[in-house]
Amino acid sequence: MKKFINHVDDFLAESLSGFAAAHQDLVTLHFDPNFVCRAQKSVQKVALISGGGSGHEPLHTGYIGHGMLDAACPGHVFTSPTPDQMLAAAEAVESGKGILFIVKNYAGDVMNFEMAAEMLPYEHATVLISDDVAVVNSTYTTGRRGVAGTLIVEKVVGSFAETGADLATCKVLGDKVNSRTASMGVALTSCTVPAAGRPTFDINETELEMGVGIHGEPGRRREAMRSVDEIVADLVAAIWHDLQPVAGSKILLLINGFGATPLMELYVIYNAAAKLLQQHGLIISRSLVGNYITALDMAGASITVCLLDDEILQYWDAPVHTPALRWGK
Amino acid sequence: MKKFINHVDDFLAESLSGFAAAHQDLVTLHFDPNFVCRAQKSVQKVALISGGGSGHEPLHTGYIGHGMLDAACPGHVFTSPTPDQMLAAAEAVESGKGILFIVKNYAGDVMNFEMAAEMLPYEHATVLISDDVAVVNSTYTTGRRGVAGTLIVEKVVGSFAETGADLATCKVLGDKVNSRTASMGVALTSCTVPAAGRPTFDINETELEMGVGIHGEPGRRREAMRSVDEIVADLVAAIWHDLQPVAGSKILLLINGFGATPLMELYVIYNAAAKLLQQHGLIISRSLVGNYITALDMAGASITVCLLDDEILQYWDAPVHTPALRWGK
Amino acid sequence: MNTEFILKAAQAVNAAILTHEAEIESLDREIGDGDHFINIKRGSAVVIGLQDELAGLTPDVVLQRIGMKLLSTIGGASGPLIASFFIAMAKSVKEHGGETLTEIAVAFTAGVDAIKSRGKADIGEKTMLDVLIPVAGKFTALAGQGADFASLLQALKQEASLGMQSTKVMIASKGRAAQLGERVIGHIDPGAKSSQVMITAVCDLALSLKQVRSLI
Amino acid sequence: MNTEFILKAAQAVNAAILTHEAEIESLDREIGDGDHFINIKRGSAVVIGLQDELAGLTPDVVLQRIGMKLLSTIGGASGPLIASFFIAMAKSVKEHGGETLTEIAVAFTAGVDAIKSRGKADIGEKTMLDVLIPVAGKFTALAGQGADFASLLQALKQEASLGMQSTKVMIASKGRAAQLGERVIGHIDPGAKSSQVMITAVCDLALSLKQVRSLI
Ligand SMILES: Nc1ncnc2c1ncn2[C@@H]1O[C@H](COP(=O)(O)OP(=O)(O)O)[C@@H](O)[C@H]1O
Ligand SMILES: Nc1ncnc2c1ncn2[C@@H]1O[C@H](COP(=O)(O)OP(=O)(O)O)[C@@H](O)[C@H]1O
Ligand SMILES: [Mg+2]
Ligand SMILES: [Mg+2]
Ligand SMILES: [Mg+2]
Ligand SMILES: [Mg+2]
Repeated sequence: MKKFINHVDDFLAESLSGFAAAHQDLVTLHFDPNFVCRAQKSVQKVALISGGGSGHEPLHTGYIGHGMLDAACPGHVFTSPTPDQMLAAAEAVESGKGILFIVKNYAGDVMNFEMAAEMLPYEHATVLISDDVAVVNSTYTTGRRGVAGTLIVEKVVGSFAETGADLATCKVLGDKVNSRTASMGVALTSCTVPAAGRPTFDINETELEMGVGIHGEPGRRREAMRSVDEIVADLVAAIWHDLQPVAGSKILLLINGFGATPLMELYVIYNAAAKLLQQHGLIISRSLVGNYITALDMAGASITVCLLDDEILQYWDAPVHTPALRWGK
Repeated sequence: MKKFINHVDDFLAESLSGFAAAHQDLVTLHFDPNFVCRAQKSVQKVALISGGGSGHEPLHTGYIGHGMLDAACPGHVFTSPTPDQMLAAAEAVESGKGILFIVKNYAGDVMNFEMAAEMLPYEHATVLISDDVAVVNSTYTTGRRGVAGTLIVEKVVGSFAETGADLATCKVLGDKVNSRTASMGVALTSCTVPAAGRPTFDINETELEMGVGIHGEPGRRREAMRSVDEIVADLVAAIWHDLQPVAGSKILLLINGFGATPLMELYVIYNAAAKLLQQHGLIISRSLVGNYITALDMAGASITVCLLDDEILQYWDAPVHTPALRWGK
Repeated sequence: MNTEFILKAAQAVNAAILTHEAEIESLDREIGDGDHFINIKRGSAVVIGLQDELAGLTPDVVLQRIGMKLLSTIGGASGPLIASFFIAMAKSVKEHGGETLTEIAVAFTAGVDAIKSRGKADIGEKTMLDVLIPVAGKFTALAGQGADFASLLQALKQEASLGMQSTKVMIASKGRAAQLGERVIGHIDPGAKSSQVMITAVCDLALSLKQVRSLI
Repeated sequence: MNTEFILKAAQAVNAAILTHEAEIESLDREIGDGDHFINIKRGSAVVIGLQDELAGLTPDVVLQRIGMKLLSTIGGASGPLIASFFIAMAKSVKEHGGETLTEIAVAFTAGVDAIKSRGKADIGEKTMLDVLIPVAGKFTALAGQGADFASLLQALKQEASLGMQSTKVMIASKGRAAQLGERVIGHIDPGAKSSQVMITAVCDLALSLKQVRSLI
């Protein structure tokens, strides 16, 4: 493992310090417990707090600011944060209209946020993100994972909250966006968790991992490497099967890199996905291509489709001013 | 080599098509000869045209739009574009005040732009970017390479050109920014050019390449892997030696990832570099951290310092609206 | 169960998980995200760091402090679960005592129940509960029967081991591995493994003690 | 030098560089950016594609068309240089003829001079010019001496080879390798190698022809 690192124990703190220093106009960092919040506390709005294991940057800290989150709680690499972080973050950002937790659906995240919620002295609600269609839902499981769709929920609900909407309505919108969003990813290489010091999984030059998670968790199946058109066809088919969109639907198409995939390749994926979706009668109204929800140094990418409606589109387009997403301001 | 690719011969065209489709509100793509220009032609301003080998995305196509470039000419991967591309781009974007070429100092780029300039029926000037301090200038060489500083020149001169400044003044500002900017990079792994199908250089788990170029060209020396603080100290020392900044100077600090380095690590680099520069009395007025000038899938990063003055700061802060850089609009 | 024993047990657990680093780590790499060993090591280390501060306190307070500290230290899925275990045990010891084997079995069972309700999980879902539930059951049964101390401990170790092994053939329906369907068959659950290691370490410690009853 | 020969030479050059793929590619990986083989292959392929369209044209027009096509095809450092070579040769052939060996030597030298001025480079800078300049010199000298055709060609091949080898010990002061200082010592320049391969292919073609003088 070669990484830009001093000591593995200081990695997270140094990274957060660098992040906060580089974006001090937008965010403020607190240690012990660790959380990052807006540099300027907002007034009288529902406060959006998210968090999760680190290693998915810019998610979540990069999405703190006007039109998105009020605070984020970074855990250790790929490890859910602890309830004291959420409590301290809530204390810092609550502004009279309650707290909305945005939580990716992983046992760890769910339980830690749940324990925080139980201790929270404020009105609160939770939107659970479960956009990953890699794993078919079944009655046995705890539901699907939350992946790149998180960005869309944070943006749309974040901008809605800026209008002064109340907690319950924010949650309704968040749940709606989640239910209209489907993602699936593919990995060409594994990521390496610094503290582990070796790749999470082994994969050779002729294989890919279809339906991989954003922590390097295995996906649907290990398959033979093939052309991007074929890979994209599989990803789009799974998404299509889940969303069952009607022809003429407007969509947001997000091609998300996992950290080590060049932008040139992400645009090749976009090209293939957009063509396919258009051939099937969908209208690509909005697009986003880049490293938005990563898995450290994993080579791979995910495709996310969100079925737009006027409300989602309106709040997607609204101004946003965060370290990693910015427009209209 | 595992990449998201159909056939290597179609890679560039498919990537450009995806890019243009994803950003059709901002750019228009032309094939044969290949160039990308603003979707809306601007009126009565110096037209900025850049270009170079592909593989450095988002540079240059990602910087087309208000406040930066008018057009970019993408060559094959790591191969300078050809003069017919520059001529066609100039034809498309010239709006009465001449053409400013922004050219990274590589023999191929210089000669191809030079031949285009010789055939160009418009008033024109060229700013040559040579910010890479990895290689010490000597009378024998053709000068230093152009690397991440290119972004700063394109942004500052781009915003200046929007004010209606004339060609000569734009060139003067470009040359000034270039002379006040110094960069140096380090690689932990090699990139793989798709058409070559194998890594450009071999490097093992205990080595790094200090002063690497953005095409995987060798740098100053092959060295033993060490802590990020030590690596950053070397990079900053080389930059410092070149710029000789006086204490109290305001700087722009750019930490640029080469494509496969996680944002978490880039922020660790930022943290180390910012501390060091501040300890030496510099004031970090502006910061940028991310993958801005890449080398395909190379793991590594570069540090760029630009000595600000009021003029540079003013045009750095001015609104920009491009696929890869956006603020104030 | 006195404070001295709890603190010694923390040492024993710490040593035991370090010994099983490679095994635990690779299990979570195979069917999880590779951090389970790091998580429990972080938790274990922080408990060791509390020793001085805890030394003079009563067992219920010690358990409660450990639980709260783990809650803000471990994170992940295992953090809230292990923390809930200690917090519930503390409550049980405080309310029902923690002196006799029966009382300790009650407290242990309360801890396991807290994990069940926090994780909304039960036996057979390929989690740490496949170790903890059988161990709690055996503990309660043998304590009720007034079993001999040493053979009770041996039985608990065996039960933990069987429970851990039982996860190998299961499909997971809770936790990260629940996403992987049949791909997890053949792999032991990392949380089941670490639980078995910890239980074994505590039992071995108890077995090795001279004045058994007085310490525990 | 007639059109038929030029087109045959293009074929021979194409075949020769494909044969030397691995060697040329690895040289540019070592001290460049790894694309030199891809660049000249792309150029060579596009010239082959022009064959039908060029077949009926005069040699100067053929050379000019090849030059312009290469200019918009190769890119990189080698593109403008090789293109300039053909465009300058075309001009020389048009103005001074391209029939006799002396005229061809003049045209070749004009091409090499165009590379020198486009690249602002000269001999000893570890570039393709370390092959081209000596070959042009030898060509001019032997043509002037009225040397025997076959031995002239052999001499050019030898000169190309020596020139290519000479770059091995040089430090580069032009092109991408100029950034690398002493690190390039021990490596042959990729452009020098490809030039040597191409010159050798053309000479071998000329040597193999039956009615030598009529074709060239
Ligand atoms: N709902 C649950 N109930 C009980 N145990 C669970 C549950 N979810 C996960 N676990 C246990 O947690 C272990 C994983 O812990 P850890 O790796 O630390 O957290 P994470 O899965 O968040 O990375 C699993 O091996 C399993 O034993
Ligand atoms: N200024 C120059 N004059 C002559 N030849 C040059 C010059 N610069 C580069 N070259 C030649 O070009 C070759 C590299 O070509 P190529 O790899 O196609 O382009 P690039 O260096 O742009 O990747 C070098 O090996 C050298 O022989
Ligand atoms: Mg985890
Ligand atoms: Mg090149
Ligand atoms: Mg885990
Ligand atoms: Mg090259």
